[in-house]
Amino acid sequence: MSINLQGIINLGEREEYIRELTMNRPLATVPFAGRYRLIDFMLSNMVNSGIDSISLIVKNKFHSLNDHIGPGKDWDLDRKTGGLRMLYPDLEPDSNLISIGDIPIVRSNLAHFASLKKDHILLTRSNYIGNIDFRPAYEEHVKKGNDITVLTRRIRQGRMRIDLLGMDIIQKRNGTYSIGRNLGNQNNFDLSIEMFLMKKSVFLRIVHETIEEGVEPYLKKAIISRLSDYKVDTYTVDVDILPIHSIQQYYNASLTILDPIYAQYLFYKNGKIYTKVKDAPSTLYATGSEVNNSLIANGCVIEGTVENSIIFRDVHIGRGAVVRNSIVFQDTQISSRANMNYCIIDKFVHIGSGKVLMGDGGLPYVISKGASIR
Amino acid sequence: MSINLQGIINLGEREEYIRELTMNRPLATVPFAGRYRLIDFMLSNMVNSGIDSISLIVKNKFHSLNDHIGPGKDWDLDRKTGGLRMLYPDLEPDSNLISIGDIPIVRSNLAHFASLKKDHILLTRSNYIGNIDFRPAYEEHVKKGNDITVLTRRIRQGRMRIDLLGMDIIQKRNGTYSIGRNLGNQNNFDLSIEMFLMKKSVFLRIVHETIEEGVEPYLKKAIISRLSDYKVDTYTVDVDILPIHSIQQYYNASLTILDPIYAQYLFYKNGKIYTKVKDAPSTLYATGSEVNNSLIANGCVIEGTVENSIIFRDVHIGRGAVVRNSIVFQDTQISSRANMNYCIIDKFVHIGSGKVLMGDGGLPYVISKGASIR
Amino acid sequence: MIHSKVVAMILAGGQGSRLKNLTRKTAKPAVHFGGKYRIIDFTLSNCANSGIHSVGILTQYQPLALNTHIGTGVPWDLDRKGGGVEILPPYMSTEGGRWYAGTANAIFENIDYIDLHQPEYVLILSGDHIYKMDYRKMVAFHQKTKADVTVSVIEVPWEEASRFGILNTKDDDVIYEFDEKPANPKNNLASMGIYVFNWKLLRRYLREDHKNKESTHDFGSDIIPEILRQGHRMMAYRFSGYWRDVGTVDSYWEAHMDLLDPNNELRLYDDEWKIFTKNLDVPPHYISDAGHVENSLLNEGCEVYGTVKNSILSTSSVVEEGAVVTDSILLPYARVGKGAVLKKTIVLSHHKVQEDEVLGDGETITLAGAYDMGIL
Amino acid sequence: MIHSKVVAMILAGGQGSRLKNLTRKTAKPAVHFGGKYRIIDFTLSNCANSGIHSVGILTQYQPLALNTHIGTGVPWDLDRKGGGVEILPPYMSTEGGRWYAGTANAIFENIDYIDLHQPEYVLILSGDHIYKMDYRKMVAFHQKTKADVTVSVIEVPWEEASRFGILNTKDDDVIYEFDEKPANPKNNLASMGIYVFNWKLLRRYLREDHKNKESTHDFGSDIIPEILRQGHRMMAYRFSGYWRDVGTVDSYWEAHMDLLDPNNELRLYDDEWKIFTKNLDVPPHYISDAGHVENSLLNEGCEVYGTVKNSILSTSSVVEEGAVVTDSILLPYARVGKGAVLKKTIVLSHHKVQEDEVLGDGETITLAGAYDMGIL
Repeated sequence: MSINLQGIINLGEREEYIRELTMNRPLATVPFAGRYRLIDFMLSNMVNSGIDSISLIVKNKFHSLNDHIGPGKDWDLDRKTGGLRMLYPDLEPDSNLISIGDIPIVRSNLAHFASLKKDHILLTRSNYIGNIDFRPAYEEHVKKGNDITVLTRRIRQGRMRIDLLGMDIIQKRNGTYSIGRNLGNQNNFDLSIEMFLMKKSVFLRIVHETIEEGVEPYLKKAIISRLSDYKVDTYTVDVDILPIHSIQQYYNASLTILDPIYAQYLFYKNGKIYTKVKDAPSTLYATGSEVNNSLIANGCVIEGTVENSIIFRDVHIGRGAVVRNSIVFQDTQISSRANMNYCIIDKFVHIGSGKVLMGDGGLPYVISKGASIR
Repeated sequence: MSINLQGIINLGEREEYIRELTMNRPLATVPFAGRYRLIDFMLSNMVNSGIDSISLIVKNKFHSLNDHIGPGKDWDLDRKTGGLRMLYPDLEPDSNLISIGDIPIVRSNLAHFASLKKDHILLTRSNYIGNIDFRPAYEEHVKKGNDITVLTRRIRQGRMRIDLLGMDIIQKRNGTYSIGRNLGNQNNFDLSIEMFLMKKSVFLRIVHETIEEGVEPYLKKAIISRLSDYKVDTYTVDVDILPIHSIQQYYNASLTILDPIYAQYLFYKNGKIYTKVKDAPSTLYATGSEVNNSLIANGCVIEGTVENSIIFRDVHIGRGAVVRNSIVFQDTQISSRANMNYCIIDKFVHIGSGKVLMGDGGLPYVISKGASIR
Repeated sequence: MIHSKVVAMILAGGQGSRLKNLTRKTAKPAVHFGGKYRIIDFTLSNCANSGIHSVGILTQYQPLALNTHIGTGVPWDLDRKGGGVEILPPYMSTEGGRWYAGTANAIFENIDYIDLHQPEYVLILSGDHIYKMDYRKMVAFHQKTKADVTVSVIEVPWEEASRFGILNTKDDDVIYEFDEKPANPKNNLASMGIYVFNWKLLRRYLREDHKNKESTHDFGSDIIPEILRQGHRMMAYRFSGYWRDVGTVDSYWEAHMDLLDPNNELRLYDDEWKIFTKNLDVPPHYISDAGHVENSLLNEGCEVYGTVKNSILSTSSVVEEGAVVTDSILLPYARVGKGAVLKKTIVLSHHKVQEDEVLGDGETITLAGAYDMGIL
Repeated sequence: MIHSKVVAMILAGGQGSRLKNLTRKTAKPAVHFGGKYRIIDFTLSNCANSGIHSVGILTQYQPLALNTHIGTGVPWDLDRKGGGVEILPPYMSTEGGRWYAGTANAIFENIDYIDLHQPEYVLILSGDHIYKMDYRKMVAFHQKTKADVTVSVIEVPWEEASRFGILNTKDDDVIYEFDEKPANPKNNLASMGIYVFNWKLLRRYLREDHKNKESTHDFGSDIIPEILRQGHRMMAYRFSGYWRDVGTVDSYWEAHMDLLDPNNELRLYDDEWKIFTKNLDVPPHYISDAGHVENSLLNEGCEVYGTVKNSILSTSSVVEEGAVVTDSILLPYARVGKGAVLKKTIVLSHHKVQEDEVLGDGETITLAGAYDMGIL
């Protein structure tokens, strides 16, 4: 039975550190884990937690998102009531537009938010990857009667972790919470993972106040700046979550899922991860192929060598080709005797015979969509 | 079995003569005929003609359109391949935007047009109401090998018809067609009803050329200005079609459907008209009600008098109230002893007891959405 | 996909032969009701409004109209990935084919289907009744009272109690006895044929019942008494509100007349608990200059050129000029020819009453039409 | 809604007992095939790719796996308003319940369903075969040759012709005689059990056949010969390409081995004619450091820690460390324990081969697992 909780995924995300993969697509539809897009994880987590009504705050590059989500059937969100709704910035020819931030998109859709049937909302982003059951957090949020519950991850020995620099940390002082940036000075701290459970009435009030004031253009900052006005608490999420804000985080997260124990958690723990169906046939391993410690999607033909890599659907790896420590997106062709190491190769790329491409584990070499290297 | 024809409905329509009903919605979702929106007719005509892949060129006021269409189930367009696709203007934060016209929307979606699987397209608008079978026109278009087939209506004794002033007329001179404006000087002429059958390759070529030239912002004009470059012919549509560009045309078209013979044609001739389901119960006629020559939707409670009117779903007409020559949109309340004549009353309006509102048949009185007259 | 805590099983296999020509070619749950619905719409909409997303429908008799009506389940938002509504007819196995032998047997034969969803509770429903009920409240009651089985009951007048299956209860609504049509009723709480079972318990009793050669494999006659005999905790959940089994032509007609009372308990105008049904994609109804309608319900696609009083006109039914329709029910696509006069008549769907035909004496109910295919 | 010119009826009621444990608990059309499909996916995908939107599936034997697999028809884009895919099991009428008595009887009992769509042609298909075919071309041939009936045929080697139903034709492919398993074949055109009928004609013959007490109510034995006897125009439509009836364990295994040939005629990698199936929402497959795979097909959710040669691993099957799988087929969710050695073995779905178990002699085919529920 469904839950009294409306999902809102805010895609007004910063993309400047992952620009290589977000030229033609929003961060939400960056391919991940061999057959998924980033947003699949958050959508599936919500659906598996019983949330059957989800709104997406959409900023730009609509085409990729529409293409991926379609009528929402793959997530069982093609519903008569509730289901998936995309909230676009609504532009009047006579207004002065493309204002900065996501608040203008929220403003364009105030009628939608006001009409929501649920009493609580879960506001998240698409770029935190995990397999999360939101129900325990929701139950505690309701039981405690919180206005806002901030979901957090507890970090120990965090001073060494450069991957956490610049992320949101939450602290309690004199009874009120504040959220700021991690500059690497603290060792033990709580990370805010940009997931907020809120009473719908509180969400609407914050949104209305922010629009009336007309200063703050970002929804997240609007909430953070008002934490002291409300009954706020935190909830510590106890499962692994991979934040993806940069190309390095993306690359590291990808290699993390080559660990079968991590994969078991990510793909199955609280429910499956749903994505757009492609109807790809089996993957054919030719005699002479050699594949180790790799995740391979359907529809591929593997004739060469693959190691520590992730291969998406409908990729062809030719005879004698070698792919190591790399990520190859769908419909790409790696011709015979080509040799790749530490590369991220986007969709519809053609790598010619014998070509050698070497990136670095710290800064992988990204080959952009549709490129042809002959 | 499906047809080799892609539907494209261009919603980049001029709304200046029907502004009263298009404040909160595009022309496409203006309510019509008791339970429909204007676009339902074109969508249903296409579906009933075997077209299973339809793109909508969407300019603004997305919310109303998304709300009405949802995943597209009501038109059987929630398909895995094909189905309904909305083409939005795609705005980059760093581009200078909201350019005039519909060509920028087309430009944002060039990848979509290029990926269409069909060889021919049918380009139309949402504001010509009829029950049209496009198959005979399509078959002739293919048989003759036309690049462009312009659908027309033959007008006789047209000099008297002020309702046709300003509409597109098509003429052939020296072997080439030209389309211009009807200024009322001709008596017998062919009206272009803004429906074009085109080879997809021709459509793409015109679009590409227009974007490269960078001058013409309107798709229709781009096509018209290139008619002489292609093999063009006309096809005369032999069913009644109601164009709706102005509030007068809207009002007259509404009264036209009170003719049972016309209604029989419009709602059944080549297939049914589909719309968003509202699950309204039966309409209750109380003792003492008196209804004549009217079209009444489900979910109403009628206690008063209704004459020559169209009443949408979930309207309540109180005891002793009189509604004549009027159109009442859904969820509106006409209280007891109120008296309406020549009015168009939008959604969620409350008319208080005993209130009297009198418009004129030439310029009906429009009461805007949500108004309360007490 | 989430496993559902509750799976609903709707018994929809019955013929309902006392509805005469209405059910000659279609199962009772598919019979048209209330101007735009079919009987099963009430139970299906109750499931949808109660947030139950896994619904099995047990069919057996003339299911085509029912299948076509339910389709993929879109009207009830039950076209679900890995769940939704599923039609469950009898089937063959290596032991040969078996028709459903009773209500309990129908569930027994579909144990595999229920197990697929790994439910905690199974809700057994009938597709034959007209009512609105929030099953969530009944399940919550079942949980709160720590019952093994909960039976929904309705108070009936004492003098009618002997026509029902009566549940005898202690003060705290614990059931200690089931009395089928008792000559001397000890109680006036009638079973509505709606049960919540802990699935593990029910599965065990279904298996035992299947082996029992003497059993008629019926919930009321066999399963409930046996579970009581074994001393399990069975609670009575009291329902109050509109509830009708429209099992005869008379009760079918009366339930329609109930709808003409604007204050009727069924409250079809309540937006918070809509009754969903398949949409027929027809325009609003039309009343002509000569048409006259009073104290009646009309629906989409109707056309009235004559006079209609105290009647229900179902979707796309037509009353031609000069015809007078009183105290009657027109089923979908029925047509009353010019000058015909109808009193207390039910016109079956797609049937045409001839010009100037006179039907009904105003006393007993007349059925016009040889049979109703139930297909629109 | 548009009425469909063509309605397809898929016969899917057969048990297929020669497939032994594969079909003990599920109907043959629901048997897993080719690593990620079920047998019926080929016929259903052919319908979808041929633009046929009205498809009836006649079921009778153990239909739960088939029902769950087909659901609302989403994978084939057959979740259509007023059409799409419909499951048609046997049912009861006022004359009582009747199981389908033969292929023709199954269609006879569903005349009402077909009439609903008012088709011009009915396409009779089998849910048992592995092939790709554009039915549009066959219907176009049927129209062009002004046939009353068209039968799809495939050339078989003359020496095998006596194992098939052979259609004897004149030079212009007009059929004049049907020869079931002829001792001395006059032709080598075998019927594929795929028919296009003008619906009005077929309906007439189905009704006559129903009255005929001597008939076995089968298309091949009764309907086709009778239509020929009455002198109607029956055409042979020649199909060439991959076509297999995987009716025995041997032919089932061989058809899988065919898929390992990269140039196999079935061309599953062809994007223009995809075979659709229900998606199981599992991640890509994983091959560990120690894993080794050669000349094999793998699917989503598989995990390989051992060695796999010349084999097909279906969705979510697992080969643990040290295990060696050769010339074998693992059905979905099958698991091969550490150190086990398999040769020419078919492991049923959800079955676990124990650690160090040795199965298969490399000569005959071994089936591992008592039965396959067919439900994933």
